[in-house]
Amino acid sequence: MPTTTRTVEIALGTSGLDAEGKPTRTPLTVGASGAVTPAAPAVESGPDLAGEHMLINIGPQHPATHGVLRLVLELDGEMVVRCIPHIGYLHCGFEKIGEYRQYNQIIPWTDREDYLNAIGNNCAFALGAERLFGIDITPRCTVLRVMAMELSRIASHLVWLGTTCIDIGAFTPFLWSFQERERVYDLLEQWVGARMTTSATRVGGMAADIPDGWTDKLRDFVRTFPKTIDEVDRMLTRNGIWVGRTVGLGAMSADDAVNYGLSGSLLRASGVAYDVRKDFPYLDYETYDFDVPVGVHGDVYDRYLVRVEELRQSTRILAQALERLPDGPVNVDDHRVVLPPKTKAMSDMESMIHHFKQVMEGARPPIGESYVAVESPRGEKGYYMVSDGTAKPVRWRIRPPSMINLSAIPKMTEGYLLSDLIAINASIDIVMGEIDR
Amino acid sequence: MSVAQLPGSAAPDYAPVTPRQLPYMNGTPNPSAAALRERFPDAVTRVDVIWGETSVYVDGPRLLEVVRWLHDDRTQRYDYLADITAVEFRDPERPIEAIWHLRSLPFRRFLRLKVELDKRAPLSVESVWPVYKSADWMERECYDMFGITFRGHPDLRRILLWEQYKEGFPLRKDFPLRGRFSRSEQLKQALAAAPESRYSLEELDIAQAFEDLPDDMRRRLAAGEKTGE
Amino acid sequence: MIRDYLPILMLIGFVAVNGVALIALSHLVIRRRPTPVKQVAYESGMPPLGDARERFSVKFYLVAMLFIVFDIETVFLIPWGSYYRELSCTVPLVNGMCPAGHITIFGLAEMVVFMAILLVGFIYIWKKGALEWQ
Amino acid sequence: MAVTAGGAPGRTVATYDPPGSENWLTTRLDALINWGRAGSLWPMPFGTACCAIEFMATAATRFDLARFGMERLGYTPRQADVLICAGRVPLKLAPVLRRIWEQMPQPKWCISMGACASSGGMFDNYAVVQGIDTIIPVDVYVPGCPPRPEGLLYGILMLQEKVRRERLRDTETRDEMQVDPDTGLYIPAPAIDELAEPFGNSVHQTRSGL
Repeated sequence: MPTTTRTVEIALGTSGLDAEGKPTRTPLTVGASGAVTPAAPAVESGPDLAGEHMLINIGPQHPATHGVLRLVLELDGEMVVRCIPHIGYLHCGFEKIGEYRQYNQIIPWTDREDYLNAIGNNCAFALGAERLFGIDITPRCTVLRVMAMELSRIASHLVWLGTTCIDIGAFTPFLWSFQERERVYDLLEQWVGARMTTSATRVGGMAADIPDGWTDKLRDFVRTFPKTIDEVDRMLTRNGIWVGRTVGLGAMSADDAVNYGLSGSLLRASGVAYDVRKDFPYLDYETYDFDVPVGVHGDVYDRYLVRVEELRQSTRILAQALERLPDGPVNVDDHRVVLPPKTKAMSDMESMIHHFKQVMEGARPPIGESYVAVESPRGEKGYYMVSDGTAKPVRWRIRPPSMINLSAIPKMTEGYLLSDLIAINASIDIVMGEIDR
Repeated sequence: MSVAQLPGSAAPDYAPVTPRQLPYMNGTPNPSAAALRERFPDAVTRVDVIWGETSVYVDGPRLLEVVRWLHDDRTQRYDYLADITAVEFRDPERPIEAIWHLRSLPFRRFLRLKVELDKRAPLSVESVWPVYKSADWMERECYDMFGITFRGHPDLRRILLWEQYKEGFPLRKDFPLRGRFSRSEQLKQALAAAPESRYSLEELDIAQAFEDLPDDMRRRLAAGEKTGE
Repeated sequence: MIRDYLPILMLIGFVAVNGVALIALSHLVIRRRPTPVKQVAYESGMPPLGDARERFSVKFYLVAMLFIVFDIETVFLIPWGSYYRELSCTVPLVNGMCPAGHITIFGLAEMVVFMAILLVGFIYIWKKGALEWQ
Repeated sequence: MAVTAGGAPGRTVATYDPPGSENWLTTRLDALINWGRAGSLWPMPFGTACCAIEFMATAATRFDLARFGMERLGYTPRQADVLICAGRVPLKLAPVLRRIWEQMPQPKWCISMGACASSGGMFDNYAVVQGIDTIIPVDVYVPGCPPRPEGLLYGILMLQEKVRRERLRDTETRDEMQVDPDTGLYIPAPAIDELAEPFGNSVHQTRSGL
């Protein structure tokens, strides 16, 4: 192994040099044998009047880290000189368990992984599995899934709005957003029976069709929800404190954003109009009329504007989906994959055999792989599944958008104040369940 | 809030539509596959299209060169690295496949690069961090889960598990689902992981700025003990 | 003579007794259960590295001083507020009210001058950038 | 309450006196103190995963936690009474949870919210602690994945009931847990293996493939 100067995370190290360009701290070089020896210290630079840097640890158990993220900060007074994130404190081995489950059994795992976008993940997994099986779903199921994903986007952005406002100091939007979120929970609960961990889809269809009267409740929600968005907009968008605390923080240029792999609202806030629903469409999103909000500077304020605009666009999509909801079956009529209805299973011998085979051995996709990207509230989300013909996938890879967004936090927060770091961290909208899988 | 076109993107050659009735094996390959085969005839070993997604098998040592060309070439412009992962198959002879998912935002194309790593030789492949900064954590996670070392990565450490994790690489097929040790042993090791192991080498290096770093830590650090694998 | 000071003395006495009693009681009555980990400083669940007695940046001291200056300014408002009527009245008060025709703006003018002086100081430090962190 | 040294040597078994013989004064004092404690349990939300979101929904307007005196969410262990472990605890987080629990002053209680915290839940694999009672003593287990807010509130009511029944005299309940110095565990290793034994259909999940 060649001797490499192990100045860790070199991209961070801009502030490690003093005026003459010599590293103020002697970098440790990893010797050939892996032994780490402090390199010969450069000439002792003059006493550093700014005083020693402070090393503080915003640890896994902290209200402002939105979960069990740990940030080790080297502070010069209040200014963040270097930020070293540590993740993995919520690593629960999702991908390993996926290799021991049949396809329909993995769906409950997709709720618990990104728990703010549970029903959205169910749909994403179902789409990926259906491509692996080579099935095209019924029109009614397509529109139902669009509704499910948009409701989930609204619910997820509301949690982001609530917690970001608490971090920056405004408590009321938290209560407003959770009030609206309870209404989304009611809708999901009537549809699937669970508030948050819905497991609403199956490979080839949905777990249940929507109850009657559900569309009226949704129509009522779509009609009254924009009032709350306007209220939040009126309260925050031109609020002196909010603007003062968010404008110009953690700005990422368009090229940096693309190179650092940001996706979703972060990428669009930096000016790159990449939305999976428009560029790599699924579920007939190209037939819906909605805009993709794009920011200019890529700072925390633009991300806030983009997400609030996305709330409005999701409401528009929900309204259009309500208009075009067709009748007809929800599940695909393919006995290889979808359980036959109970009445047929009990009466007709053929269906009973299919039912038995399906339950005991599970559906077997052909050998192959599939990766369907979906626009989750945090960015491009996708499940890459590799099958070797058996009922359990060989590999179930979850593409974690918020992990890659979080990996850019050292670049975003260096040179800003400690309180700005909290605002930037909130603006990335991280979900530790998805980051650590 | 104007809906801006993608920066510097050619007019989209087709209005993207939800794919329907995708053929299983012989779909239309991504044009970049042909360009790659023509540009790197010896590096590209195989191209196959499954469910409409193009996978290009690339020769390991030439990977960084291929990725750099895909990223820099004006006709390709694969400027977005979606994912880096690896797949180990159930039959022991089949090599482990390292997977790169690349996207070209201006041309709206999706490409999957694969490198086959023989299980018997040490798993090691070129790191694409010099080209895509997003590869940093993905490669660290791939190392943490599969044990594939990425040459040229600035700081290859475990990212999801703690650095003193002794049970091996979890996503390998020979790793039992509940781990190799008994539950109490796992708990004992987790609780006993030495405190300074929670701080990466660099943080200890910063902490050396204080004179009062506990002297046993400093002695071990100076003696060259390295936190992490 | 002592009667005039009785209320204030009682107040000081009560405050002193209350403060000391609370601390003393909690030391005497409770059963201490020290454990080595409980003594260690709380750092978000991590073992603390280095200790708290390190050199802070001088900017913190500057912010502290500015706070004290403007905090004392508000402290002076309290006695002024309680004595405002007597100040702006040329003749002694008649059952708490100032007879008509004797009200002057002396009290108010006094405080405005005081605030103006401090306002000049505030504008100075604002323009000097002492409030910015860099 | 007479403490007799019955049972295995070294294990003091607390046998309660028949209620009749406790005198009036101590029970009134106990009632007063326990009423104060139960009425204002300050929760320390150790929120890790999905249950934390359901805990936030419980603390929000519809299922208001403030009605039970738990308005003030104490994020520092120094000012908290109840550690509510909301969500799964991976092995990497185990020392953090142990340290947070040990840094909380007595009297302290623990609610294990959700199946994953109580028993490892659906995560029967290499990375997750199979129930936080192998790390810290737990008072109330709230089942559910995630438990509905009403379920958590019922768990909190059960905890308040438990707090009201405590007696100041039996000081064992308020003792810190004794950790075995060399292994770092507070219950013997065989007990942990037996507690963490896979049960139900989790037993059949070992076959990958087929």
